[in-house]
Amino acid sequence: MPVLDLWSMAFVFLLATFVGFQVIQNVSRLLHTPLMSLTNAISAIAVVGSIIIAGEEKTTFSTILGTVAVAASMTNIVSGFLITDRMLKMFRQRRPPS
Amino acid sequence: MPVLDLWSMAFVFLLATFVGFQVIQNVSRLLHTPLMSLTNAISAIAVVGSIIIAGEEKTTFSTILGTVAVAASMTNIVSGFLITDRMLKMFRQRRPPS
Amino acid sequence: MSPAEHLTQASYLAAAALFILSLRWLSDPKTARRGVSAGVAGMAAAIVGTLLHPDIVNYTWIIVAFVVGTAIGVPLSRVPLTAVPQRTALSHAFGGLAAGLVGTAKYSLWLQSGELTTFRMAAIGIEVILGYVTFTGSLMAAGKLMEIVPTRPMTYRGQNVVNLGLLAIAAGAAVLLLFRPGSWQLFPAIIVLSLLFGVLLIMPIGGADMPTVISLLNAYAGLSAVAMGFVLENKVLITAGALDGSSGLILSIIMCRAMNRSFTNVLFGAFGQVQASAAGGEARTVKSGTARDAADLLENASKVVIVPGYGMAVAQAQHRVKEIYDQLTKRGIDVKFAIHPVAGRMPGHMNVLLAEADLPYDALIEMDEINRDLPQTDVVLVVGANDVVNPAARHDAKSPIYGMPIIDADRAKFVIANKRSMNPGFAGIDNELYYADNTLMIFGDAKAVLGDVVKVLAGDATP
Amino acid sequence: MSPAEHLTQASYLAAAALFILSLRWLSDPKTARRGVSAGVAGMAAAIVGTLLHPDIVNYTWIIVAFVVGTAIGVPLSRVPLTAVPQRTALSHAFGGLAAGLVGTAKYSLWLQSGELTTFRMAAIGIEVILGYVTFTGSLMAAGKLMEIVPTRPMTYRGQNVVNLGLLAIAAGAAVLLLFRPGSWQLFPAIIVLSLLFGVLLIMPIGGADMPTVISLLNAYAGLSAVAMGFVLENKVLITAGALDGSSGLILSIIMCRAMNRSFTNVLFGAFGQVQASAAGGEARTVKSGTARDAADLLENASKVVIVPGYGMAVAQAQHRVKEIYDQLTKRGIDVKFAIHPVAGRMPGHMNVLLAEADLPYDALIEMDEINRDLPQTDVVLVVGANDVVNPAARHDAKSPIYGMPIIDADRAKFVIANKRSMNPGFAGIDNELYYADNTLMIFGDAKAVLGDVVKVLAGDATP
Ligand SMILES: NC(=O)c1ccc[n+]([C@@H]2O[C@H](COP(=O)([O-])OP(=O)(O)OC[C@H]3O[C@@H](n4cnc5c(N)ncnc54)[C@H](OP(=O)(O)O)[C@@H]3O)[C@@H](O)[C@H]2O)c1
Ligand SMILES: NC(=O)c1ccc[n+]([C@@H]2O[C@H](COP(=O)([O-])OP(=O)(O)OC[C@H]3O[C@@H](n4cnc5c(N)ncnc54)[C@H](OP(=O)(O)O)[C@@H]3O)[C@@H](O)[C@H]2O)c1
Repeated sequence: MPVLDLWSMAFVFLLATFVGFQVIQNVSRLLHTPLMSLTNAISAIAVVGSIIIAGEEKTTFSTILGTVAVAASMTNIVSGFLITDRMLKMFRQRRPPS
Repeated sequence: MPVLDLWSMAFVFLLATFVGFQVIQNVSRLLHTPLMSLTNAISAIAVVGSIIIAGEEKTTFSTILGTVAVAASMTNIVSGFLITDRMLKMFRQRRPPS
Repeated sequence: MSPAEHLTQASYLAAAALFILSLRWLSDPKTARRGVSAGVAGMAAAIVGTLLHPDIVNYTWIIVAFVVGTAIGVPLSRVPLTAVPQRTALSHAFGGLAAGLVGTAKYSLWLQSGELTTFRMAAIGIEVILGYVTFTGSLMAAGKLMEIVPTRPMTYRGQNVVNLGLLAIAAGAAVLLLFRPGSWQLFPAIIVLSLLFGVLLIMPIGGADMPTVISLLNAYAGLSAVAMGFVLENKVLITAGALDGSSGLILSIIMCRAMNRSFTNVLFGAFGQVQASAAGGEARTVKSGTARDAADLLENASKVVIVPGYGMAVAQAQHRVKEIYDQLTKRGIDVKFAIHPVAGRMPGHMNVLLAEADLPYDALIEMDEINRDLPQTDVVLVVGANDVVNPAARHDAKSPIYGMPIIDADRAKFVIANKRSMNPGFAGIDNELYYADNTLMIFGDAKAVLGDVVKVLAGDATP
Repeated sequence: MSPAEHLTQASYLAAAALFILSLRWLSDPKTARRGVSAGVAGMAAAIVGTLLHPDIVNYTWIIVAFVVGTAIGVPLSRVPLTAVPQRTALSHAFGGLAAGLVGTAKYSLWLQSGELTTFRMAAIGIEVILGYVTFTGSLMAAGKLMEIVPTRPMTYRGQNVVNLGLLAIAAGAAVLLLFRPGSWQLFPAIIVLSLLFGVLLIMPIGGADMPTVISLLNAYAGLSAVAMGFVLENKVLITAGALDGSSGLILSIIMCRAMNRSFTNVLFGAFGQVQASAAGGEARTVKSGTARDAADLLENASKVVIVPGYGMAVAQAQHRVKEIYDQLTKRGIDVKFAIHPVAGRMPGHMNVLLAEADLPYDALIEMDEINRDLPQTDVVLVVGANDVVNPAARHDAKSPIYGMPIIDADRAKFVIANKRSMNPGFAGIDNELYYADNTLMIFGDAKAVLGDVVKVLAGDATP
């Protein structure tokens, strides 16, 4: 891990929040339900943190917590992406677009 | 200065570019000329780099370059903001908004 | 930094970019599915990048966890669309749990290795509190939606004081830890208090308010991911958390606006109670008819607008609606759907259901646009919608939904309304639309009733 | 980190947020001026935050530079609006210079202190090359716009080869420095080559293409600021640079699209030459009239659209246009303005000029929208516009502007066109609109001609 840099993380947070608001506001209302499940899946990126804790095996305690955390995140990743795609598959345009 | 963190800077660049594109695309066409001068002024933030070089007085060479750089940036800041405001002052809506 | 670490970091950068693109592509149904692929790609990149990390000495548990997660995840993705709100609540719970556990683990590790800086302690505190609150809060929300937990608001005097008090203590303990990170006994206390607060926070909120609450919990989950990012100094986590958080916040704002209510009102208003009080409206007469009457009216119209609501969702009647749409369009009748932003129980609820029934999304018109056409519409068919077509929102200043934008079904020439009884809807109030002279009520379960209408239209059998 | 440094960093964070808000507020004229205040606030915060920096031992030179910069900046902000492109070019030059100088200074300092890591060297290389190229390139562009430098494209065989060769050598030298940072002799070489390349890059480009080039240089300036941010590990610099860069890129893309040309065509196409060749069109007859004829036509119309172009800008005729607008609206005639995205010589050129003449911006209609009204328009008044109303763009596949979206003035019932002669405009091609039967030409300088029209309309004197 790079050396702690509080301020660059604050910058990332600030900018990501701006991106988030702009991007989300442009999401078509039609797709607000899929949006919920997609952001779910994406924020399960938390898995990367848990993986290291589960894998570095520093203490039994941390390994257990890490493993459970990985499982929890993995659940969100799998179900989140699958259900989003399942919903999106259903959206189609009128054949002869009027 | 914080310790060099290449990757956090890359993150900042990535996110700022996304923000930039989204923000600029939303700028009203009406205001594209003011936009040019405003971004000018903003990118003159480079002044912060030059200020330190001019102020730390490590070598005469660096001090001279730094001073010239500060002057150049300051020119952009002053003229950029002033002319933008001057232009924007002129935009007004029809009195009885139709 | 070792080359491996550079690779990891690069994968995180790529992941962040892909996640943003993924959400951008969701702005249009045409590109939406590409968005999912981008999301998957980003996730894969980040995971692979992490597995390369030198600190990892043993992959067994990771693989076990992957298998378990997948085993739970796949069935969870197969739930019927009406259960989507529950699923979302559950996944927030998992997200919160993960954040809480990682924070706990990190605390224990850094406590031993003595690397527990004040900044790290602060970040962990925020992560853990948000994480565990989201965990139990979301479980409660899911429980209420699945009606495992009693859905009616459970309230008692001074409740808000107690709740906020608990939160304050938890936060206080965290602050204390900043100064004496050694006194680890405080940590379990924080965990327990947070878990408890999560439960108590949701208890007083009516089951029907859960969708809004879920979106709020979504924002919390995002924030806890951000805090986790600060703890682990992981920028892609901060980015994804911020994206998640803003989405949760924006959706809950949209819902509150469309319901014309404030956050505080949703969180502390114990709204569901209104139901009890306002339910019984004085008995006025309504015109009630049969499926055949409805079919005749529809057949002889030239412009029809269908207003679906929560009732269509619970009755799973979207496929019948599609058949009616086909029957009418076959006759050259112009049929449109009026989609209210908060029709149903989650944002975009009607859109997914109708899409599931294979209806073209360009036939689904948003409220403001359809309201312009309604005065020229011959027949409006209301399918299990109630509050979103209640004219009281326009003129009755005393009504709890006064000011909420609605679909002006009452301005059409004729209205056919289907529901099972005269019971009120979500807001628990009477709807004068049903008593209007130009309204015909068809009582019964939406699926059954519309099924009969289709039969008549199809010309076979006569119910 | 010392408290002072934390303060500095906090000020940078605030500045970044304010800069983004500043540009967001530019999305609507109503909030635009707040945008400027936000920008100023952000800049002030960042500067103050920097002045607190512990490394600063002496403020004399900083203050001197502030004074000098302000002394140059204030007059530069007072230029007439027609000179805005030049001013923009100049400020890019200053920006590039600053980047170049800082890079040079940092190189010399780190070379002595031995802190010159490979990464830093790479960043400096990019910063310095981009910086100095932008510097001389923008000066050349400004020179061509001020017509100090000959505006016609200066070309010779193998020019592009030579230019790109120079750039390659400069880049090569920079790469070499990565491996032997010690051999400082390479550094001045890079500087000289970059300066030279900047000049040669612009030479072959026609003066009329400068607006597009300026926007491209804007993108370069932004990128050099980003590189500088990487050198100084300064995130607000990276942010601001990225904002500047994307704005430059987007504007140049808009211009190229609206001119239906590619970047490469602009940069290496030596477009201006077409002027020479295509200028002389075979002499067909045109109907030419007086200010009085124009006035009569306008008075008797009920729907008038005014199409301003570059000619109005050079003639400074926007105030006469306003008087005509007032005269006609006074008579109850509906007057609108058709604004082509690249009318004039910079994006939004017409909007600022007409705003300067105090015309309400909601009377300025964008191309696509006005094109729908034009067939129902009685009289179109073309003021010094040419290419943007040239129907050849619609049907003449051989025309250099074929495919460029235009304002369909020719579809109106009647057209009045004012220009000084039958000379072509920017694209250097003939315009059949002027030869159409329903077109009346009024020759002469826009300011004078429209002045006469106003006189007639105002009823006093008869030219
Ligand atoms: N969408 C969101 O994001 C969201 C979030 C939070 C709250 N809400 C709230 O939810 C409400 C949505 O309005 P809405 O009009 O869609 O629904 P509603 O107002 O809740 O009314 C639904 C109606 O459907 C009828 N119904 C129930 N089951 C049925 C069945 N099987 N067949 C036929 N009819 C049936 C019910 O009447 P019977 O019992 O007589 O059949 C009920 O009156 C709004 O008040 C909104 O504020 C929405
Ligand atoms: N806006 C941008 O960002 C931008 C950027 C790059 C290129 N361009 C190009 O610039 C052109 C803009 O089109 P445009 O129609 O606005 O201008 P134009 O095509 O350049 O035509 C301007 C016309 O104004 C006339 N004129 C010049 N001085 C005049 C005066 N004092 N009084 C009256 N008329 C005068 C000229 O004819 P006479 O000489 O006969 O008077 C000329 O034909 C497009 O080709 C566009 O691609 C625009």
